[in-house]
Amino acid sequence: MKNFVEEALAQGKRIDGRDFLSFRKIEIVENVSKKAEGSALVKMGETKVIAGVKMDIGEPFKDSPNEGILIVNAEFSPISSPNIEPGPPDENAIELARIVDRVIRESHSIDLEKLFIEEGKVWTVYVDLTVLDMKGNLVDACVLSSLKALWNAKIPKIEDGKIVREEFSGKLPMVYKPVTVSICKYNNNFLIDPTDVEEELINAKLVVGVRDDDKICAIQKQGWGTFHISEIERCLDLAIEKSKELRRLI
Amino acid sequence: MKNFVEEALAQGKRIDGRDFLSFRKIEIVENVSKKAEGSALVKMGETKVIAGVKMDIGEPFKDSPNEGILIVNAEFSPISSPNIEPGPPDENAIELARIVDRVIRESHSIDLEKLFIEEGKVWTVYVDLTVLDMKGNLVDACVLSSLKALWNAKIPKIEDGKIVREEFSGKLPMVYKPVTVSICKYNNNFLIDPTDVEEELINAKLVVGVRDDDKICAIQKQGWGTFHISEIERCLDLAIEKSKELRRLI
Amino acid sequence: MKNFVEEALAQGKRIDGRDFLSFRKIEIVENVSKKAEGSALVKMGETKVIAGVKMDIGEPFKDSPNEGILIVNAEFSPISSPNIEPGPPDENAIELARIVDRVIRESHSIDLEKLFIEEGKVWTVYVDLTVLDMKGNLVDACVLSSLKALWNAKIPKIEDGKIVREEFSGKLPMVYKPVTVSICKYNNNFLIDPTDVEEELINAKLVVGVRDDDKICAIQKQGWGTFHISEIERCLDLAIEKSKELRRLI
Amino acid sequence: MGKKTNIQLMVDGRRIDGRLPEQLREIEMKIGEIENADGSARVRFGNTEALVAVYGPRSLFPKFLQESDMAILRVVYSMAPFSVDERKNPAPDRRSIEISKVTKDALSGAVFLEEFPRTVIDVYEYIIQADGSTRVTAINAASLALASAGIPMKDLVAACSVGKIGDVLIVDLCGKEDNYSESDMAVAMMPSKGLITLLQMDGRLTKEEVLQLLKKAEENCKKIYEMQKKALLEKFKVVGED
Amino acid sequence: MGKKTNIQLMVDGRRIDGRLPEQLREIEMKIGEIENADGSARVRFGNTEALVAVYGPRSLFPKFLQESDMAILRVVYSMAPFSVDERKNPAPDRRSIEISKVTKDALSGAVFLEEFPRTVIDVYEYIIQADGSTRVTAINAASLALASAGIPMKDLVAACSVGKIGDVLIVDLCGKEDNYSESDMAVAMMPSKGLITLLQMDGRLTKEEVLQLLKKAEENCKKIYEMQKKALLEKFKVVGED
Amino acid sequence: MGKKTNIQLMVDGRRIDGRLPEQLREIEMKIGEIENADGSARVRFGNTEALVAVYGPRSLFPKFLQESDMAILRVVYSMAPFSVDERKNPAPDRRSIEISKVTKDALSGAVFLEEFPRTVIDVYEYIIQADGSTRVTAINAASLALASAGIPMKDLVAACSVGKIGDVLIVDLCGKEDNYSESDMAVAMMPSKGLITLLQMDGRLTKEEVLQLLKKAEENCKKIYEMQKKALLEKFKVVGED
Repeated sequence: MKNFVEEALAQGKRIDGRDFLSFRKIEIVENVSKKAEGSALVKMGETKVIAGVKMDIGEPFKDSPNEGILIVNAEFSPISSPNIEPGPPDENAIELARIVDRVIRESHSIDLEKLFIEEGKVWTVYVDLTVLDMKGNLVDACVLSSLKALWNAKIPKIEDGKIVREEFSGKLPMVYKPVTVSICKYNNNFLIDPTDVEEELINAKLVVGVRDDDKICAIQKQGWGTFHISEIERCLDLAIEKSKELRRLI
Repeated sequence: MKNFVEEALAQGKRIDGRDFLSFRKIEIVENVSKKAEGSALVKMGETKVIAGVKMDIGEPFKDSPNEGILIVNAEFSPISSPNIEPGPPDENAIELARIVDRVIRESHSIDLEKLFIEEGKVWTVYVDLTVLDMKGNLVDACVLSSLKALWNAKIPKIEDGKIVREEFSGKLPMVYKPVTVSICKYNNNFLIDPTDVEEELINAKLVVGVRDDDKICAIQKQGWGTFHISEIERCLDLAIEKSKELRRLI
Repeated sequence: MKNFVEEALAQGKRIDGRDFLSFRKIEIVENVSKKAEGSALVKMGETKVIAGVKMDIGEPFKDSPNEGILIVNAEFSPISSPNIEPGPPDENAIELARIVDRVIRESHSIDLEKLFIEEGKVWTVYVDLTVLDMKGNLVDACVLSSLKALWNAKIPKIEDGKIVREEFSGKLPMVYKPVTVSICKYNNNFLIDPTDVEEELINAKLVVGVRDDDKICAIQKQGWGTFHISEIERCLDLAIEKSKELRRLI
Repeated sequence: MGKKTNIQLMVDGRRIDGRLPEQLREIEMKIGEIENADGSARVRFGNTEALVAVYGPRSLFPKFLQESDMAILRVVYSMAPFSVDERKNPAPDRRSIEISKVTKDALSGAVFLEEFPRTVIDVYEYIIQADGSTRVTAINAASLALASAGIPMKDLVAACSVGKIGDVLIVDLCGKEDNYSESDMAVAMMPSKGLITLLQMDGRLTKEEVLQLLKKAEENCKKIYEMQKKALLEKFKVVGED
Repeated sequence: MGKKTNIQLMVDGRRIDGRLPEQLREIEMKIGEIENADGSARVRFGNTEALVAVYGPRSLFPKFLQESDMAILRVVYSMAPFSVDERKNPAPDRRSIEISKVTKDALSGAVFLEEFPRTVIDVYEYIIQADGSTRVTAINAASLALASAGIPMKDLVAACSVGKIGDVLIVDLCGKEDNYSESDMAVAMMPSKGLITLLQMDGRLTKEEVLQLLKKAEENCKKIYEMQKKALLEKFKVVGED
Repeated sequence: MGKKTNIQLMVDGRRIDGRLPEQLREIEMKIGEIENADGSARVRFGNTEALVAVYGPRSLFPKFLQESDMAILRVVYSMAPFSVDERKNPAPDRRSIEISKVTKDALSGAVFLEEFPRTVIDVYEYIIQADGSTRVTAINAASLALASAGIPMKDLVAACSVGKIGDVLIVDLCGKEDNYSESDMAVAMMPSKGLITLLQMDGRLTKEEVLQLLKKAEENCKKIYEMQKKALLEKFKVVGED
């Protein structure tokens, strides 16, 4: 299998027939968990991830007393792959969660100031991601499902200082729709939306977060490979271009 | 040893001479730990378990602001068997604790409302179980020692909102004396109070919790074996009958 | 190496040329971490340990409402030896931290009552030790670096009940300069400041904490070896004598 | 269960979600959605939904865990943090560990483990949304996932919950009924021979009431069993009682 | 120790529990109560009670932990959650880990470990009730448990605590004395040759005071040693000083 | 970064610590201080200081972790509890785990791992004091430690941080700039061929701004690279720009 994929890549082809700069078919199912304030299942080809938003009343951080709190967590479910054992998140799951966190946070996609409740009380927004089928390009799929879940999320009603579950006071104050485009470098070529087998063969990936106004809100290089500045420039162009396709889905 | 026990069982006998529906000799030592609010050591044949009750002032749960809190914990001490390693409770110890918890709780054996202290303050009742010699039928022995310890337990005195250790304001408000009878199915026979070796040979056990008024307060099937409804009925009859022998010991 | 060291010891010599009752060269660098309230790096021959003091506002213990709190923690960094794996402190690191804690505490070296802030608020003094190069006699080096860091430490300024970092209101209220001298028994000889290789060969060590007034504030026997009372007496004499050399360095 | 509440669980013969006492919720069963798994299934009872993947039989390491004459079946039950009212910490809690254990007992008896000595069969259960009866919903899915992985079984395992509100027996408890009904019971069985593989009960019931509930459970396990068989045949099916 | 208190530890020459300064509490030693263990003993000093089981010598895995020329002795000290005033979390804390470590040192020197290369001897100590001096009480029990497991020893290890209230030396500290006396010392030894295997001291003492305490400890270890030998002979014994 | 603050990060063309926008802090590089390690280095940028030790190539157990055709490089980044304002718990947090992971990626590409199949090279990073840019400071030290351990490398890895305050590009961010500047970027590279091995960026930048920052980072990595080479030659060096 791996050899077959490698041979194809060497010839500038992919075994699923896509060209290098095409996404797999993307399908999004919203509101998949009724208990969540917002949720979305994203299928990117065979990759499947689910994101859910829960909200709770919390204390603000000392250095931002008027802002809500965002907490992003990611798990690789043992459901998703024969190689994943049950247990706490490993370094890859933690890196994934932290990239998603930075994309949401640095893009200012949520207006956190609107999540102030009263002196000493703000909303905490939990975004929980679970990878259900590990078939490549997890970051892009997770950012997409997180943003979809956030844009759908409703704020629970508060009565007498307590949350009334299953009643809502409005939508989450969302501003931007950032997405990431992860670009793999293979020989001197670039390709997007890699499958799990392609990822095994490729050791240089650049994750680029792009906001609606084409601003770059996050970059993370992954893998042992290296990039020249000129290659980074090419990746940024590609990311800006391809980000529009993903953003339309949110 | 195992073969010997199996042969006996096949002939309707037990190697310790008991018939199938007899308990081993049961001995109870009360008040074995002076620091505990209540405690009891139960010896059921060679099986030995100890239960201790500690009380502390705590916050009530949100959905029961006027009730005390019960917390049951069980440990298999490495003292108890060559097969137990030191460490946090495994799935068997956790299941054991949760069965004991449900028997105490579902039988309404403690009048938790009497453990209300004042707005926002209630008694937390900790029942800690340790298995000291793992020779079979742990659930029945642990329920028995827990109930014995609870029925002996005294409530510490409170002065200026703080607990005064070694002084007491009364007994724990106990109402019922639930016990469990664990019934093993071997071929088409039923037997109670299995030894550790018998338990290795038998893969279907029904733990039945019975209250003073013969009401069933908990059932848990254990092992890979299966039961027909008619067999469950037979077990319930047996449990109700044999529970009286155990209840007399509390 | 080990054989060579052993042969030397048998002849009453040490391969680094020291006699049995001499310390290796000791070097102390103060204030090695600007973020710490106090810090010191101690080099004892090739052994290197670092101590840092951090202070925070905390709640006093119930049984000493007017006293500050001391917390000592020690880590063996994986930097320090090929035999140390990253992870939580093992029994040796925990024993080390607890000995250092007792020397500081039992000698009354800090006037904890002066760390009272106001009803329900006291200073918590954290002493964090990290072993950076594990070349023997860790206890003596760690006690020395802790005391040096404590004697240098400054108390942060408080404004409106909050700590203002990088401003200070005075020095930590230090009273005594306890040190430990660890004495190894080898055959019928005693030696101090053992190297790591010497420690592997010697299985009886007596750690003796000595205060400025020659009072013994802590003793801990280490290793499988044994001591007669008369040998303990000899060790106490030695410890009192050699402690003066270390105390001068604080 | 049995927590005190002002909530009326039964009004005019209708349950809190509008169902009749013996009415199951809308049931959906879907097989084979996880590409990486050897077998998988998703089962939804109303707003309770479980996704289950099976990996194995596969080699088991370290070796001392192997059984020389049979496969080991392992079960891990876990819940999405967003599947419940208050966000759940994803680390396994005591309840999840107990459910994993009794589920292992409930499934092991149905699988021909002796055909795969020295191996392990891993069953991973994941609750996407939780509105009561999660353990039985997950067992229904697990049974389908095992079958779809081609693992030989004596029979499918079907499972449901039953309970009691006042004098009324109810089936397929939703979340509020789980919390506040007087007694409840979780039952799993191999329906063709009436063999019970899981039984847990809490509450205060006479012997007769226990047996009534058991019979009600058996009836409904048989209905669910038929749906499971259909789902396996069609590999896609939405069924229900509404 | 040395915590501030208004409690008077010594009144009219009597200690807080009525004992004379050099009086041991009532001592009970019982051997062989744990059927599953290779050796076991229970020792009670007043309201301090330790139960100890020994397993081994037995194989040690993984192999890299083995010593090619001797057995390894491992010790785990733990306390019942209900053995102290405030319920103790059963997870091992730093104090328990240190006590396990120094106890391992105290016992290893007394056992002929070289007779059992590549094996492990596990000593599990469990404190049932804690009223001071738990580590020495547990060492006394551990020594009996090792002997009753048939493990060859150079000598029994006997242990006791000693301390100082004002100018008075006391032996066998109870809980309040542990917390509030100025200085205390835990000593274990092989009494027949006067070889100290454990020594821990806290407080502020002159060299002379340390030596006085040590001599007092030796005297009492010898008394305890006699009781241990009796207990081993009779396999049941209640002895004491009251 | 990008937290709100009243702090003025730039006044009259000077940064909060007095530096010019493109000025590095005082830099110290010292090699070989840890006797037990196969290689070690300490690097200080102002009040940010990292100590790094390298152990390996050495055998890797358990065996299933080995790669048959190359060495594995492992990185553990950790911080002294006293290296930051509020005492840091020494257990690894999520930030440390991510830094360890990206640092592993940043170094692995520079080492000839294929020369040491089945082994592991362990890189342990320890932050003694933290005033911003800790991950790049640690990478500079790690690269020196690897070289001083005699491990063959394609090139040294040099690293620095760059950022943006208003319209001004800055290099080598201190702690307050790390927290409050609008955008920042961490870059590591093998300077002789301009190959970027680590790149992380946060903020809101146009494509052109990203590229400007990258060029600034490259310039400064080259300066640091020269210092690294000097330090390796002399095994002791204090260099800087002040």
